[in-house]
Amino acid sequence: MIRESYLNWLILLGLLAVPIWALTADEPFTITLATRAAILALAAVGLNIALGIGGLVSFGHAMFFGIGGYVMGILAYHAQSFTPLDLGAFSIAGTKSMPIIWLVALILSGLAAWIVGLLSLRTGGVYFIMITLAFAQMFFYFSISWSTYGGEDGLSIYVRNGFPGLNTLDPIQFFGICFVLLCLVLFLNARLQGSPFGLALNAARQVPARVETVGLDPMRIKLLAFVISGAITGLAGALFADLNRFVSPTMFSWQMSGEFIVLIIIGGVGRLMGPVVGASLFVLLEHWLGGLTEFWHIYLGTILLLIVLFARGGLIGFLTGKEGAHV
Amino acid sequence: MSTILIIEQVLNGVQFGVMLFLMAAGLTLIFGVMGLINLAHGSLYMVGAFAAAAVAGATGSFLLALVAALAAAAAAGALIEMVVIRRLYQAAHLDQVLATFALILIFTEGTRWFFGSFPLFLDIPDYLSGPVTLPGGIQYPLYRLALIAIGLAVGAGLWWLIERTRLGIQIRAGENDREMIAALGVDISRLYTLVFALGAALAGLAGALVGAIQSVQVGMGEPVLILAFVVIVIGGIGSIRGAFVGAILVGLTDTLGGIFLPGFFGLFMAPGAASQTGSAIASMAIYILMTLVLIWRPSGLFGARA
Amino acid sequence: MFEPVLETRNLCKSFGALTATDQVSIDLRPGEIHAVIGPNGAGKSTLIQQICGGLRPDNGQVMLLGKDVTSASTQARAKAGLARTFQISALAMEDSVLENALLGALGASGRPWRFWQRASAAVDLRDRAEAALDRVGLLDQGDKRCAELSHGQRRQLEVAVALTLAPRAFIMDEPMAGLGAAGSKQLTDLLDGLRGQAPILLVEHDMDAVFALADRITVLVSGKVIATGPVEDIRASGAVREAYLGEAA
Amino acid sequence: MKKLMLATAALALGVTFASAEVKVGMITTLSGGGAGLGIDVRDGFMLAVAQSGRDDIEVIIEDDQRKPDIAVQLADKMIQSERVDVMTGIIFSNLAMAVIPGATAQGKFYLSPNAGPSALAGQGCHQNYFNVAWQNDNLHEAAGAYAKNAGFSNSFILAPNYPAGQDALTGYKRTYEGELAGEIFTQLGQTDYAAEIAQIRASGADSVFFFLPGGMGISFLKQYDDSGVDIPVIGPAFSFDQGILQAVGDAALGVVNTSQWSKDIENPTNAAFVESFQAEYGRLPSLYASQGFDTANLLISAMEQADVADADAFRAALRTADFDSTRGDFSFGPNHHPVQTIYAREVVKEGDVFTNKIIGVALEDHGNVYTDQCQM
Repeated sequence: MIRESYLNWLILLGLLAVPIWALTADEPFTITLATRAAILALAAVGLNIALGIGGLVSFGHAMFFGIGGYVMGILAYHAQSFTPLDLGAFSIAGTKSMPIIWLVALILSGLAAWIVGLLSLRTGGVYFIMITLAFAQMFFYFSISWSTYGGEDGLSIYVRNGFPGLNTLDPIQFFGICFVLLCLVLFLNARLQGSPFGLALNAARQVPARVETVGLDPMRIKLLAFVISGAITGLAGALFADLNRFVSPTMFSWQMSGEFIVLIIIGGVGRLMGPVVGASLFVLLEHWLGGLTEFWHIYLGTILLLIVLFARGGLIGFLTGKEGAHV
Repeated sequence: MSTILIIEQVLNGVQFGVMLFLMAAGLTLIFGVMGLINLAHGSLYMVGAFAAAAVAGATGSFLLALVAALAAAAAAGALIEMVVIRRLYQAAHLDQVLATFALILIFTEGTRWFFGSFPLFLDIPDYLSGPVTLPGGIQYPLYRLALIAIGLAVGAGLWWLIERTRLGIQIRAGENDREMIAALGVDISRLYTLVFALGAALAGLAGALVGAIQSVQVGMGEPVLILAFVVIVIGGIGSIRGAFVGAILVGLTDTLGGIFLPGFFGLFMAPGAASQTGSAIASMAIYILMTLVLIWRPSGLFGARA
Repeated sequence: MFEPVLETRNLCKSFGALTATDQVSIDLRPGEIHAVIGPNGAGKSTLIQQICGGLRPDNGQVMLLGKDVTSASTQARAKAGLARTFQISALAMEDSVLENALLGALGASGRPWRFWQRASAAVDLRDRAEAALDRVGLLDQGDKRCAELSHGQRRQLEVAVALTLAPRAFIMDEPMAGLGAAGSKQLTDLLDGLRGQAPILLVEHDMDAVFALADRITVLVSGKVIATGPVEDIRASGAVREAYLGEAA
Repeated sequence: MKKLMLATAALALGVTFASAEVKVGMITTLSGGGAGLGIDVRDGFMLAVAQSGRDDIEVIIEDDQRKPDIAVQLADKMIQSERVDVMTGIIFSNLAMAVIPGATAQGKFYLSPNAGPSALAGQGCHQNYFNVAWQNDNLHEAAGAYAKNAGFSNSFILAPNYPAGQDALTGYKRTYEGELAGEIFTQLGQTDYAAEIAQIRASGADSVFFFLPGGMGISFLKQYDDSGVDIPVIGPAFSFDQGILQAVGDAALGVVNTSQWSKDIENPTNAAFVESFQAEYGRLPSLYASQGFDTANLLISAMEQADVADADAFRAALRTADFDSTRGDFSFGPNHHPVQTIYAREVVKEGDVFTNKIIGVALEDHGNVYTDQCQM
């Protein structure tokens, strides 16, 4: 049994060590895999704030992931084709600058989360799961038929966007960007969890009635958590699109939302590092099992089943010997 | 648009809704009694369709195919209930989601491994093929009328089962209070297996019936699964009546939306663009419907619990 | 004559054919403990819900410190000085004892939008939370997870959370529920000392505690107030004996 | 992942290999719903490689699961880790759009055995990108031409609401000159077409053109057949390929579809291909198998003329398309897309097996309309 705080550092170091090893071993694709894991982890960290701390089981977080992706796609598309983005009353130029894209992705996905949250938080339980799914499906179908930006074919960006002072096309440098962002968000998440707001959110999940009777509004607290959560997942979406240099409606698909939830459960719900463990393991399995057999989904399914049945509290719960981050 | 066409489209919507009901009824029953979110329900639909196609191919009998679909799906349902699901009743909803998601992966690739990657053939039996002329001169496929009839009959049968039989009493008791039925001396684990198999059989039946007019292929269950969830959420989870109303609503919305929205946009847009915009909105229509219903009634039309 | 801190005027609430409260008018005066008693199903819980904001009355008003709060939200009433404890402990079981108290302090501070500072390092919150825990005798249990507390300690923590709000009135829903004789005695002593801080509306089944604590008693039967007055009067009232005490004995 | 290196096939033939000189990365769809197409392309490709007897081709095969992000990731792997020279295999246009621009920008050759999105034929064309199948519009244009020649003047047309579907209707309208009785965009992945069929019935059309690939086409045809509507149907070959026909059954009989390939095209290459494919895999080859086969033969023909390390020479060799295609005459247009004859076929039953028979030529030596927009 390992103390969770030690384990957390170990996990982070592990994720950092793999690409560094790959760099020396000249295995650039391994770096790409690690980058993918870091970005998926970031998306799931976002969801974990809503789901793990706030108890808001969103089955629609692909919506924010996709919004982030399309923010990147649309801005970069206008920049690479030198056409301004026409917004009716005014038009803006596209951009290939990552920081600006990130900012727009954060703001727009946060805004979407605010609207969706406002409407969805009236419901609870399975209804909340399904109403968030419904919103994501609307985005999915809309993006499929939105021919301006490629519809189902998606949108290709030929060159990865730029970050001042870095060569983002170099796999290890792009990994560095993603890893630093992941660490920043994890740090923010850790602070948030221990902050007065985190305390209120945590209580709003467990005993909303109590939160009300001390004069706080659980709805507003959950809504804000949902906005933060959506914004982070949106940021991850922008990075994911940049990793692939491509966006498509699949980023909005319900399978994507499901995958985020799965990542969290594998790692451990509500655990700080749960999403990181889940994403790393998922990418690893996908890569390794896929090499073994055409029917690798069967084995993936079996492994997931074993995790649910025998490692309650996810892998972190299993390793630390504590079943739940809560409970 | 002529009246005949509209009536025909309403029939289409009802038929689609009735098939959705078969899926949704099992899903809502399983959730109502066991509190389980079963993502693998779509896989049982697929199992039914594949079993039917295999048996129809071997024997040439559509009735035998339906029986095989019912049996195979019920058996698959009972099996996963006893091997996996049973261990998860005490677990959090999220664990159930992950476990049943894993089952989807296993079923989908397992079916592909067993039957191959190409779609299977399953056809309407001769005695149900071709159109019939309805009063008013509407030409309508006989098979689709049969689907409506079968769906309604199953719905009535379910109502009878739940309202009028001993098993129904146990199911209703199970929805309200697990401890109580245990105290009454009902064998809970047998009841759960039974309900799960019943839900699975309904999904398998739907798969076989629909498979005859669609394509029997790997992955056919997932889109239907999402629709079935939409249905039970609109209707109110756990309510069979809600599932029925929800299914018809979704069926009509989807069918009529696809017809009228392009025409509606055609009033003020060029035909090609109108068709494109209309169909884009139409594909979102049921989700918009669900959202509106939930905003209006946060626990569905007939839902008791929030 | 004191202005009552809390007052209900003709509260009516029915669910279908069932009338849960019928023209209930009671008041809570500074410095007193006012007990509401009645058999199961008398409407006590519905009354508390209406006072605290969980249920909207069909008719009638709730006045807090002279202001009409009938349509105010639960949070607004809490901010206006109403602190309630729950019949079944509503505590964040996964959190520590201190964290539960901090939550109350956070509510009282009115500034929950703090994302960076550690909650346990926020001096304003911590002082208030610790003072409340100290008052109920749980200060040394601060790091324990709430789920590990004994039943009696949870009841005390309920009171502590209410205390962090520095309320103008306490609403206590069967605080003695499930306590043994010793626990009851301990909590009775605690509540006895609280009345100086703010008056308590006490809904309670434990008659020993009620008679030990209450200054006034209201008897609720089938949603109606059948008697209200000083303890001695109620004890002597034949109607109460017949309707309630006789039945309970 | 699936390192189905040639070695596997070769060992069976008892051949040993020296070092591989051309490394081919094949990303195709091998699992999930669209797997049948990718498997056919792979099998056709590997058959040609095996038949060539060459020991200097190494093929690395990976499954994209029909997910664009996986495809991009695999492409990165092929380019960064495996350092392939040539890439191929992608079935679906949206995956092609995700992978091909990046691959060609990094100096790799890409030979498309299937998808031919218009963006890559027009402004997005690239000197290292060759399409060995068709430009996406081609078969639809052929369908339109067939409809015109057959004397149809009032078509009802439908396709899913996504770019390939929109291109399909545009392609049909480009060559078809009559009236439109109706134009419908269905949902992608839709399985029930009762509503559309009712509209067709009411429209008074004299012909129906549809583009509904995969399971959508199976559903449509079965339901159309059962509806009693007997307006003639025309479609591109995608809904009538060998893998799908058996699942459609009688409902497809007599339907006219357009294809650049058919198993009864008379030339020695094709006859040998059909026979050897059947012998090797125990099933009739499909359109996709023929495309995979042709793609491999194009590659081999270029290897015979030039070294892949000399990109300019290799590109020139590819451009000559000096190989025996299963389709007969084959050459590349200026934007590296095929110029070829497209046939009209009819679905027939041979014994127990449903298959296609050529009934005429729809378009002779047909290229595509995007050449003007392409500047290499």
